[in-house]
Amino acid sequence: MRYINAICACLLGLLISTSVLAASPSEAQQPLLLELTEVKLNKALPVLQQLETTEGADMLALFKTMLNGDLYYEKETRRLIAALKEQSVTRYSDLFSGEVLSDLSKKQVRKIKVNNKLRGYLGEAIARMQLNHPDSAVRKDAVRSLFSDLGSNTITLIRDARLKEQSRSVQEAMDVALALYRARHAEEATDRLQAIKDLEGSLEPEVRNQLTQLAENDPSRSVRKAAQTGLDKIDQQAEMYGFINQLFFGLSLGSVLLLAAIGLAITFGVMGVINMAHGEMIMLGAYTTYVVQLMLPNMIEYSLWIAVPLAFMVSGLAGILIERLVIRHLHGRPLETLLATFGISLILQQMVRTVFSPLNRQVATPDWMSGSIEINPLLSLTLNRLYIVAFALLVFMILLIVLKKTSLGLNVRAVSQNRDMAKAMGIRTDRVDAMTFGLGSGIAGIAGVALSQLTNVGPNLGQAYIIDSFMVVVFGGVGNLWGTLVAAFTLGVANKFIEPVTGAVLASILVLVFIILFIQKRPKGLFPQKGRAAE
Amino acid sequence: MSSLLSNFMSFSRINGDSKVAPFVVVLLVVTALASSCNLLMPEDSVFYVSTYTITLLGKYLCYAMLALAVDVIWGYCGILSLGHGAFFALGGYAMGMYLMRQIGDRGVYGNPELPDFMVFLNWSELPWFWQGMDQFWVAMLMVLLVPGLLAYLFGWLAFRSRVTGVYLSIMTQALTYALLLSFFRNEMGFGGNNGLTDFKDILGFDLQSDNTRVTLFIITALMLSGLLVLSKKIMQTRFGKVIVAIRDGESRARFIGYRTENYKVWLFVYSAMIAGIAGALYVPQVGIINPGEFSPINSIEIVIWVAVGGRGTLVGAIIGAILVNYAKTKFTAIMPDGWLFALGAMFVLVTLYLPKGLMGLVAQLKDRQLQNVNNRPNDKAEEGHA
Amino acid sequence: MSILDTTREVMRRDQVWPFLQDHSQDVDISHQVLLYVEGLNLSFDGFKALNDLNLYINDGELRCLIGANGAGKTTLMDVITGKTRCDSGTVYFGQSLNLLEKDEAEIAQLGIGRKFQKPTVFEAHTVMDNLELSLKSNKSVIPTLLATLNSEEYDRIDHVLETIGLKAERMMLAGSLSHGQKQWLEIGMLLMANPRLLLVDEPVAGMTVQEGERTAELLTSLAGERTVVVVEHDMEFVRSIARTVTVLHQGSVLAEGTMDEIQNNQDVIEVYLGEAP
Amino acid sequence: MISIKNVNQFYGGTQILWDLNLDIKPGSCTCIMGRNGVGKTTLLKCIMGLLPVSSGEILLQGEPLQKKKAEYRAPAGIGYVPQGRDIFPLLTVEENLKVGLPVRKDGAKEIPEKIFELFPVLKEMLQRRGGDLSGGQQQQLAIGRALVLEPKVLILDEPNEGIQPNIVKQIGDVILKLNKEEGLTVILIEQKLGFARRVGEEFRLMERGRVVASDRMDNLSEELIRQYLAV
Amino acid sequence: ADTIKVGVLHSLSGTMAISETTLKDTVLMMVEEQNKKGGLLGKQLEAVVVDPASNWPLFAEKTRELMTKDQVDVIFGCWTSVSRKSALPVLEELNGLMFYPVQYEGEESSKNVFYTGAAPNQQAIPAVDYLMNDLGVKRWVLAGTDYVYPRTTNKILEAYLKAKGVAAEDIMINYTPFGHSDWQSIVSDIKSFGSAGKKTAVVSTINGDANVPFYKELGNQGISSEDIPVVAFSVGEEELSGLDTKPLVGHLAAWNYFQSVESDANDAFISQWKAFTGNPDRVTNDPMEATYIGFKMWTQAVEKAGTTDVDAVEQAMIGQETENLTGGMAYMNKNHHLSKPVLIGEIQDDGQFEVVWETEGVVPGDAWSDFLPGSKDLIADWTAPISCGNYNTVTKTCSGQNY
Ligand SMILES: Nc1ncnc2c1ncn2[C@@H]1O[C@H](COP(=O)(O)OP(=O)(O)OP(=O)(O)O)[C@@H](O)[C@H]1O
Ligand SMILES: Nc1ncnc2c1ncn2[C@@H]1O[C@H](COP(=O)(O)OP(=O)(O)OP(=O)(O)O)[C@@H](O)[C@H]1O
Ligand SMILES: [Mg+2]
Ligand SMILES: [Mg+2]
Repeated sequence: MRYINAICACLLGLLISTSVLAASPSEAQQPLLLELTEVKLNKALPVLQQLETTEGADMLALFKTMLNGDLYYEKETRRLIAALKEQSVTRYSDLFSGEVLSDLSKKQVRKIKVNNKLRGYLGEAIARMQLNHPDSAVRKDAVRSLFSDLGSNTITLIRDARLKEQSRSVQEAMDVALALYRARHAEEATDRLQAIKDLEGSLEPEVRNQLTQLAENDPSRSVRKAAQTGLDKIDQQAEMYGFINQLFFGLSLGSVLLLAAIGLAITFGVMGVINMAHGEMIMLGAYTTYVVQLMLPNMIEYSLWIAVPLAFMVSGLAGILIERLVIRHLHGRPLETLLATFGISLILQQMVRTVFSPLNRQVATPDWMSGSIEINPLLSLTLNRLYIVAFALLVFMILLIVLKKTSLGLNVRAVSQNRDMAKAMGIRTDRVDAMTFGLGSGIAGIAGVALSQLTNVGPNLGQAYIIDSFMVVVFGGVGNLWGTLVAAFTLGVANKFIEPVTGAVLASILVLVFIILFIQKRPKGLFPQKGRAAE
Repeated sequence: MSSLLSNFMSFSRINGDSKVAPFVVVLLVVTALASSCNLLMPEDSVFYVSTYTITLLGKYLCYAMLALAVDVIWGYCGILSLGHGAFFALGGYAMGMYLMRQIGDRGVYGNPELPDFMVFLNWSELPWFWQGMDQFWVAMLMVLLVPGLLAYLFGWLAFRSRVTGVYLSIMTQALTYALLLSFFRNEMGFGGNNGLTDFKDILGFDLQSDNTRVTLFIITALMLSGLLVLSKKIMQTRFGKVIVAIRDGESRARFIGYRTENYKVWLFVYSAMIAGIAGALYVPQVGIINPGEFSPINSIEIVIWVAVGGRGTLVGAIIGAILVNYAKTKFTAIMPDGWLFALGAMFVLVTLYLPKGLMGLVAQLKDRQLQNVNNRPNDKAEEGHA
Repeated sequence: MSILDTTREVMRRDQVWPFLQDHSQDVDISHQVLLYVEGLNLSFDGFKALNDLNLYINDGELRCLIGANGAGKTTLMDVITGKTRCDSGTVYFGQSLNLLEKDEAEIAQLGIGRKFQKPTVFEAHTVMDNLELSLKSNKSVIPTLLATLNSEEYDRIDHVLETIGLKAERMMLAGSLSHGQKQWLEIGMLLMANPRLLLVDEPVAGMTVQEGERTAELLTSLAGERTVVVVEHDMEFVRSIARTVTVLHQGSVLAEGTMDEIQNNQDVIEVYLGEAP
Repeated sequence: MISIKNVNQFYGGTQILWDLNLDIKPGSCTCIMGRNGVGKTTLLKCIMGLLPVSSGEILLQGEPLQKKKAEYRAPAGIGYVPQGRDIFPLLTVEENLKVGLPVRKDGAKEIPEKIFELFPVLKEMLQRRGGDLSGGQQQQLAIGRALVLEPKVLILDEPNEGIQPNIVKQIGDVILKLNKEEGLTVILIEQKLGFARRVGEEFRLMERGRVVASDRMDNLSEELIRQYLAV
Repeated sequence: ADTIKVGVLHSLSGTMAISETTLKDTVLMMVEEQNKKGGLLGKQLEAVVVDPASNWPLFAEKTRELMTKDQVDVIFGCWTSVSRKSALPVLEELNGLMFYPVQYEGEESSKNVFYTGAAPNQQAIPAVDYLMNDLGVKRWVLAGTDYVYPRTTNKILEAYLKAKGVAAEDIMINYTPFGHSDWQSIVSDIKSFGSAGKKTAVVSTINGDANVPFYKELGNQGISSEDIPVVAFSVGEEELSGLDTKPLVGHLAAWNYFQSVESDANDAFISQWKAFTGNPDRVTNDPMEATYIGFKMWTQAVEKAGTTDVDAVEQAMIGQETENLTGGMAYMNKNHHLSKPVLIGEIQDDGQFEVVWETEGVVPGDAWSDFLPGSKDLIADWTAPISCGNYNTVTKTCSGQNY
């Protein structure tokens, strides 16, 4: 059933064309359609079921429109219409003829409600209708979404479709469906045994459930045994994929930590400013994403590409401003920077509260970032996380190059180690400071763009990440970018491996205790600065 | 020149000229005045000080004590603790547990043994760490011991492994954060997020009566004065000088033969105990203790009070704490929507224009006066020591 | 070992528990040698700073240690005073005290004082306090808390102030002294501690010739009663105080002997002195 | 080349330099001498702009310097070797040297080979952290670093402090070479008379924040030494 | 005094500002409206706003400030339980009056507080009934933030579900810290818990900010509402406005009010709110309705009592009736809790809820849950002769404190 979403997504595009093609409903269907507009929500299911089986026009368009919550009817004529929502305007068209009804206003129509139960049914019904869809991927998803509900008429449909089926992968899915059915319903133990054999290699949860049932309840001992063997095999696989999954979770948490911390690794790690406003720089980046989407509502798909450079600029400029106005006056007094930047963070928080309201803001996820790629039924990687891992690494690499290969990097380090001497060597320390702080803040802004895809965009966003960020930088070793990288991933992975055992709360506590104890072993973090000067 | 005099002189040179005695006198006089005005004046008199003000002042003084604790280690030993709220909260919890047990069967479920939240979570008996907390002296012992022991343990680990600087600061932050999360857990047996509240009386005195409140307030003021004087005295001994020496050159101090980790541990423990006492006095006056006190942001704020007042001056820390909290009270009432702007701006401006805090300002003014009077250049080479 | 054995071991009747033992051992100098350094090796990231170094210092001796920049002189002192851990080798103070087992504070309390190459004093303390802190006294927490200066100690401070010529600056913060003044103060701190062994790293750097002469006098007067090891590059100065000179090179001893021997040693001239002066 | 007129300087309330006047001739090598704490280092820091002067003028080739911020004084042609060397401790030797490259007029991207010819040790140590070097190596690095700037004036604050004799000599040679062969103006603070006599052409004696004697090195008399250098 | 003072005790900064600011505005709007109508007892109302800054001890302090310094006659305030618990002793000491507008865990009834939000039996139990009966849910995930409200609710639900014959292995309970933002593992656990072949639902008592990442993760891991519906008790229109709701369509929430319910009173309320805030996109939500009802009832009670004296108003409150915004009448019970209808709504892609189920008639709020062993014998009744917040019907005594 979880494939329904995917189906819906790919159907959306086809929606208009199919509705244009639909023939007008038959005699037998007319009264049912009328009833659909009148019936109470909890009585609608039988009507739909009848509509599915009654001869006449194809009900696919109707079902799809309804599933999407776009099915309306004209109050007067009781004619069914489909709504097409485009940003703020809604256009209506006749469901069957496809004729656009431009003079219809919101007042004249009423929505046909759906609830979860109906949605569930609609999804299945659509899947049944789509067993013959031209696209093999759709067919495959349709079959798989029917696994959990293999009634006899569904099975007949699948059996028929199997005969015509050309695509290898769809055939396999259909075979699994048929075997599932046999495993459940076959009278003869040998048939069930054969079915179990056919199911071998499939990782579908439905298969596992079926095997569990057989292993526990089947009257025949050999069937029970075979089912158990199959089950063990699946469990073995599940364990492995579970491990991979956890690793992925850990890495993705790590990359979030990395993104959040990496700007701080510059402002704090390299420049030595205890930057309590770092979280707010992240927040500014996230709000930039929000504003970009607000300004360009039609370009959600590209919004992030616009937001990344913009957020870098917004946060970077804010950083430069802060440096020029405040930090500059605090050279040689690193602890005071804590106080001042804390003040700044309060001001920035309240500022977004005033400008954007204290409520969270809505940031949409572009389609290319939503959903997941399914590697097999046991392992799927969510796309947004995948992108964020890649993005975090990319940002890290760029930063590394900037600091290692440009003169800025050298100058920053020289200034932070001995300001007076750097001046005497002709380094324009003011500019270096401003640029570095701007760079660190800008990177934080970029992190904000990424985080806007995962969590709240609100005034508290920064606060949520500031402590973690400091923890990561310190754990990795102040002033060492690689340390920050390793620390972020270590903490992420550790957290995700502890969490299933202890629960989320205890996992965080244990990770903290681990950090505290670790620092006793290595008082300067994972990658300490070595040598005489570091003392 | 007598050695004592030289002692004193040298001290005042290190850390600005902060006069403790006049401050203590002012503090006690204000306390006495406020208390008597609350108890003796009729409510409609202009001189009447409301109980609200008294509890507010009491709270400020507890915070001041906490700031004192931070200043002792930060100002004098350079250990920036971003987790002192933890010791404060632990002291507070110890007191809270005592007060909770004092409720007895007056809780909503009327269980004479178990506090309400335990009944609520179906616990059948008191966990071991609640045993004995109905005895005042046990509780008071815990107020000192629990923060002290934690500080000892943490300090022993950290200082022996020579964790210093930001690493130490962030570890203290991790410590308080871990405690925050732990105390949030209902399984811990401290009432989870709700914490301990709804106290009735302390040592048999009704917590809601004005007399008790005033007494608590006076005790807080006395305690604060006592601890201030004690801390000042300690800092004037050679121990104090060693502490400052550790701040400025730990390894040098080691090469002279001081086992610096011991000094730091003991100072840390002392400071944690002050924080614990502050917490214990805080709880009966505000009426609630919950894990929020462990929140890292709170601990950062404490540091800020100290910085605003001027670190390494003790009196400054106290003034800073009172001032910032007073400002918070005022700002939140005057401009509930914008007070964070004011507070934030205050922090920024203080850092920029009063690098040594308010006490620094005082010293500066005094210096200027001196210069004018004596027309003799004064030695002001107190470098900022990070 | 089983728990029982452990307990038995701990409870042995013939022996006091380790933590009750008196640790204030005396330095055993029955063989006239105060410091044994044997087979010392130390490398930093593959760079050998000390290379199988052997050195013996007699009790009451004044030894000069010279050697090229980077020869490992300061590093040797670091190892002796516990600042740096060596890779292998032994360092004994007297016959019985293994210095490698001890930490800086312990070593200092045993009576090894050190002056750093770069003057390090407590900048926020006055000159006076700097001296007070260095006073030889019980340095554990409680006694320090209760300590006050008695008149004898006070006189001592006065005396040292006189010696180092900072009497007028006694109330000044050490941080505002000039480079040379800090050097003197650090020497003063050494004197206050009254150590058995003084390790003095480049005492006259930044001093005028005349001041150097005074330092030389001071150090010579200290020797005999105490043992002094001086590192210095100023050959004039070395000649004025030296009895035995040891030359280090690339982490090991290159030559040892009287000043004259050393000055004519071809190797030393090549790597250190330059053409004969 | 550099002339200093009536400079006064304070640390907080304490006056360190009192109406100080000083003239450095172009192409000369001038030794500034005086006891500890008379203000030599302070004077140099004032020239470098690392300490503010409260009154007076500092001119470089007739142009006033005191308006220029410290970071523009190196490009103006002053190389500085501070007392205590002030190496960037966590930068490698190579990086320490490279810091000054952008200031060079020729826009070189690589460290000039000349530096390594003068101080061969630096070549060996190229990848080690500056802070790890021994004192003497650091001193050579500090001089090398200043030379990367291609300065017109080189200012050295006690460059021989803690340097082994043959390197002291070598540094002396280097200074002489730079001064004599390349015409670099050198200002040198030196406590050791021998060295001062060897490399210096001129001397300036300081006492309590003032220049009390200045002349050619040949004329540095025992009298003056006793008066201003002896304790 | 020449005005009647209304204290507003909602956090305007800190973590809770996100929810509470709206309620402050609601009270201000109600005050403004009342003043337009000529005030109360012939006097104008004056709102006194303070900011307790999401800091729990500050709630006590600010309560005291409102009562002694500003001398307010009533307080509308608090959101979290702990803030209420913090303010409570002060209210009781100074005999104040507070209206608490948020759904909470119950197990409390104070003479000085009126609870206009839902008790667990007005939200959680009906929601579970709906899932069980209408959607045929057999397997349950009780996911919550680790604090008292979710703990209690989940305990009640666990007891309730077991009483309904649900096996222990079909219940999964999971707690997360405040502000939890990394839901990958938990959602993946839920996913595998839900793939065991039985219809599964999540009952979410996840609090505040943690919801957004939770729903985002659900969407990304492909869990749709048809597979595993989530019913939430803390997610309302306001929370949805900060979310891209497309992936959430069909998930559920149980409340006593939804903005989408069509009624004249509601329409009027919504347009008044939009006008007041000057923002056509502002949404309304359940705690706002609770504030609205509380305020209406209070004005009625003051008028009935003819005074703002707390004791008189308190007695006058009991039995007050006010129109719900969703139709029908809200009724103030003797236990200081309201009788209200319970609605279940599905999230729509426009950020609104579609009501899919509602109780027949109103449900009286229960201060003490019948499903907790410690409190099933307790009732609250603030009328004579009992006049007690925790009366034990078995021992016939008022346990613990007597106010
Ligand atoms: N912590 C360290 N890390 C890396 N290398 C080090 C470290 N400490 C010392 N060294 C190296 O060890 C060598 C010896 O240094 P050391 O300071 O002992 O020389 P030195 O004899 O005191 O020289 P100088 O006379 O110049 O002071 C040097 O080459 C130095 O670079
Ligand atoms: N930061 C400071 N604050 C106050 N006084 C200072 C400071 N730095 C130096 N001084 C004082 O200024 C005077 C001159 O110091 P300076 O360092 O210029 O001396 P110098 O001539 O270079 O001595 P040396 O030969 O010892 O290096 C000294 O008396 C010193 O005490
Ligand atoms: Mg050395
Ligand atoms: Mg100097």
